[in-house]
Amino acid sequence: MATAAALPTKAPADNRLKMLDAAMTRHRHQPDALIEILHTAQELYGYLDLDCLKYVGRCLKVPPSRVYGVATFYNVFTLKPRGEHTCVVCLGTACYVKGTATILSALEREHHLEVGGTTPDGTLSLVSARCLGACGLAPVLVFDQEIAGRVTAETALARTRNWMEQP
Amino acid sequence: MSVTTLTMNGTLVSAAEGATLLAVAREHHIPIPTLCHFEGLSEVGACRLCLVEVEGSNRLQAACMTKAVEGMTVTTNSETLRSYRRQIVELLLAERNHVCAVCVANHTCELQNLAVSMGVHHVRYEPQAPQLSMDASHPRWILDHNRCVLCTRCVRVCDEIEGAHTWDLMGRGRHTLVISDLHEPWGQSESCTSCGKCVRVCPTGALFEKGTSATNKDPHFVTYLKMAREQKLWNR
Amino acid sequence: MIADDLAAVRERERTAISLSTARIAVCSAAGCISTGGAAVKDALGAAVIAHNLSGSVRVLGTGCLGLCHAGPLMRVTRGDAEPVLFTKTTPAFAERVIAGLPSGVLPLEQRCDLQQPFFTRQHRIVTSDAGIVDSERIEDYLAAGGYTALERTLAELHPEDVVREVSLSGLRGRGGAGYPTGLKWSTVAKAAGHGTFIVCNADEGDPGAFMDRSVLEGDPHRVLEGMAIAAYAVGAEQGYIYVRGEYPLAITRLKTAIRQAERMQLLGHRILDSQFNFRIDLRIGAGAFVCGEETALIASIEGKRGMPRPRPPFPAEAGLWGRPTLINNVETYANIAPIILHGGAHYATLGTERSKGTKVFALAGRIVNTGLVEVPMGMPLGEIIFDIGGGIPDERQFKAAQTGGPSGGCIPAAHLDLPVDYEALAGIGSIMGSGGLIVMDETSCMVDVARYFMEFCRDESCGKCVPCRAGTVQMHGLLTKMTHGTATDRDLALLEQLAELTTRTSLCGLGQTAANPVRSTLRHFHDEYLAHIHDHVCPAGVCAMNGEDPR
Amino acid sequence: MESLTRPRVATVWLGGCSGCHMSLLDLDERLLDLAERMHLVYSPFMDIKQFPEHVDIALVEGAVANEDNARLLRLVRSRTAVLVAFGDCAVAGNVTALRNPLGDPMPVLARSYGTDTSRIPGVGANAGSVPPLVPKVHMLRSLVAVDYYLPGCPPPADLIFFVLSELVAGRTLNLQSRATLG
Repeated sequence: MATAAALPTKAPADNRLKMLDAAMTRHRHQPDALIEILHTAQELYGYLDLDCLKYVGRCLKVPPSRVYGVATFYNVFTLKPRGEHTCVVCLGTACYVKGTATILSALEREHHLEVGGTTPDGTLSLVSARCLGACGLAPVLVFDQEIAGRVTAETALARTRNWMEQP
Repeated sequence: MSVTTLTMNGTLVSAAEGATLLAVAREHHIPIPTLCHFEGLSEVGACRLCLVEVEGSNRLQAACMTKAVEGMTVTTNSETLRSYRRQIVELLLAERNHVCAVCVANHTCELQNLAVSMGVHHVRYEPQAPQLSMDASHPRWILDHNRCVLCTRCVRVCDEIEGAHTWDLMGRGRHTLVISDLHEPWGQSESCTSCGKCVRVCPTGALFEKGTSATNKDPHFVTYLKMAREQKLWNR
Repeated sequence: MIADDLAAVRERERTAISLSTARIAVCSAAGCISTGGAAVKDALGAAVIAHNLSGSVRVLGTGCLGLCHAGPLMRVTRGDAEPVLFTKTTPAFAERVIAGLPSGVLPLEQRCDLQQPFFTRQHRIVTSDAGIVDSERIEDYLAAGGYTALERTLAELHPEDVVREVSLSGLRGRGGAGYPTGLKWSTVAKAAGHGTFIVCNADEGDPGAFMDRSVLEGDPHRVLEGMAIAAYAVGAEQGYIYVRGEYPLAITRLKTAIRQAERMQLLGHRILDSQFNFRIDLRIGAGAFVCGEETALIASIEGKRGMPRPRPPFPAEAGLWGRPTLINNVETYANIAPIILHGGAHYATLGTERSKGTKVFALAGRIVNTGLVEVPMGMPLGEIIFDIGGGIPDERQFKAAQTGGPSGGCIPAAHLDLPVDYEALAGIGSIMGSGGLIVMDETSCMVDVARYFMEFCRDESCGKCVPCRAGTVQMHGLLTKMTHGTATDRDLALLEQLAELTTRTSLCGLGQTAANPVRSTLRHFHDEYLAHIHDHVCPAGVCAMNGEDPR
Repeated sequence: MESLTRPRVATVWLGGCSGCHMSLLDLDERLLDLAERMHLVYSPFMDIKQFPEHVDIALVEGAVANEDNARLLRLVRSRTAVLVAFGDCAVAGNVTALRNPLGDPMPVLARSYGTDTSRIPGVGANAGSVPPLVPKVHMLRSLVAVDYYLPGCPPPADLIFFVLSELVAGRTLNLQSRATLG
């Protein structure tokens, strides 16, 4: 297989590529496993770059344009590397009613970012979510994997400022 | 082959079993506007222009995908349907940058012709004026996203007839774009065979030949190709 | 594992429970975990060991206890005594609880009154295991009577008997549209030949809804059992759970549960030594609301872009890979085991004439008791909001209740006496939806709320059909103009016309219902629109009204 | 004396190429025929500076590209009974609006005049020399109510003749499938 050709520089001597191959083998290289494999690839590499998409497409026998189409259809997949820290702002209805829009714009102003963007130094990515299902605690934000409820603009800014100061 | 009888706009018409309402209408010269439909390609039911009223159902049905059923009563041109179709054409005209005056497809464009036939003289919706690119990297043809209506005829002809699957859609909703390979310049596509079928099925000026003002369209060439292939006309 | 072994496991587990002096359940649903529930549970575990109580005290992580706003919640059961529920617990508090157990003294503060309407007015079927069953232990589920329904089904019922029981129960799809479940099952059963599929739609996408999440996190085996019974009824051997990628905890718990069930031969080959084989695989959604639509869901499981296709053919006839496919929602499957155990007729005694059983609602927004509740169908909306939900906080006025998410509508105060069932909600321009119930007070502007939902639909439209792709963009633009105070009567007329167009001509449910929030607010809050357009005033003071033309 | 009872007609040129007016001239001898039936009170063909009061019919060519276009259009609307959007720019923005996807006028101006703002007419120190461009080009209906739409780039002379004949005769205009954008 064109493993080396497809991922010449991006796969250093780590076993991420092996894990990706193993995942594809587990799905018997079926084309319908594309989304599952993209999940795996993103978990391993943090994002999906073109070489990776090309490689997965070739292994699963899915045309490149379809791979790209699937990778850009779903919100979860990202083709750009994320920042070191991620702040997810929930924009579900319950959170919206309790004012997450204000928190979001405060974060955008403070860090000169738009939703989906990353600070130039690669420290912080600002992401929005369509309901995290923790509506009882609205407004909800996620600071790197940790869910925080009843957040205010001040507490949110305190967290992100802290990251920016000690990257 | 058994024959089905149904009523279309008050007239009894006959249809081959399994025929779509659109095929029946065309056979009997009853006009139904279409955009995503192309003779010989699979149906997607996406443009919603061919919606018709079927008695007994409160849902409008896409004529291109609804099979004729014995005893069906179909209306293809009520005032409501005409109003919906006008609105859909207006929505398309407002969606991207359709500037007929400077388009290679002026007067041969299916979208423009639909607008004329429906009496759409202006668009009531806010023009979205998105900033979209053109891809002129291919030696022979150009893709202009400004004029694309996302009918996916190019995607289907490339997949179903040519078998290359160079084209597909990326993104979603209003950000949907037709792309080649991994959103790479068309001229560098590894999968494209430069057969040009996509250009020939494009209803607007989104795909066109360099150096021409209008591309020659043949609405039947795909059917012809398919027939030739299925009946092995060339290797008898 | 055969039925006798299963009985032995149940017996062993029940004995262990009866021998324990106290069972301490910590809510381990996402809500309480985000307020520190995991730390509380860890502290309990440590304290049990420190106080040498390992033999007599059991600590379990359990499904959503309901009062999410007061978490982390802790429920202490001792022998036959009334359980005690503690709110807003901390690790230090956990230590105090354990320290007090030997002397039988529990802290008096932070107790929650279990006799308040929030608890007494609920009727728990789907959520009955919360506080009793540890979400990660199949033995707990078995001890509480879990998998008895599957056992009974395989031992005593023909597939058609199962379908008949479900039809008799009057259960309707809990995903939102309310299609009769029994009818769906019988269609699939009839279409079946070889290779029928079962799908559990756990792509809970409505913003403001977290019922399915709670069920999956709290009681995953209940869903697996429901699916297995359904598979038996329609003749399927393969099932998929399509679960939101945003629910990592639910995914983990489901993986654990599937593994446990396979080990006990409750899933997999020759289940309980019968001829019945059924395997369940997870498919992780990647963030697309439209995948809640059945045909888009199918495309997504097949690894494609989640774009719907016109129906017919319906998935019941031609679904996954063209095979007959039964698709039900999490809550629907969660109702199956109780229906089989107690009979469809018994289930049908609850609820209204055409909407049977209970419904789980996620209460959120401007309401005192935000959290999860399960009530009989037909309970008046006002009772859910004011008696169970505790009303509106901060002495504000109720303005509207939003049900059905972006496909639903806003219900004004005039309809608070409305009995909540499928028909009644549809009658006033909303829908039951999957169960999100968001309460708004006078600080919410209804034009802005309509704009919010339209933005959602615009961003989640798959882009396949023109009315939805371009219509939602235009409607959003018009609503934005209104919130900026630059809209005219002509814009209002265009909005109404576009709302009709998208409803009537869109390809799938997303587009067909995208205008519902607009239509229901136009219907019930027309004055607010006029205030924005004629007087350039936002009565709630939410909208910018800066007179700038939005671009 | 008879001329006073004839409809008062104006033609207006906003942000457009004047192609629609050229097409109007293509009516050739039919212009004489029309002149018998109407009274032209304002037009780029005439040396009249002020848009007059009490106009019955106005054909407005071009889109609103600068602030003066906007001012004139509002004046025309306030003084005219029947306002016709004359040609694609007036109807839909057309070529004049091709700059809209680029955001604001600066990229276009910079492309034409260079990035040195002191050389760009109507900007910075040159303000007042020419009317400033509006941020976004508007078709007529975005700013005022339009009674009829006469599309085409340009509308063919025959169609212009038909439209003027109908309106001058006081009839309601119905173009149906006779007209097309482009």
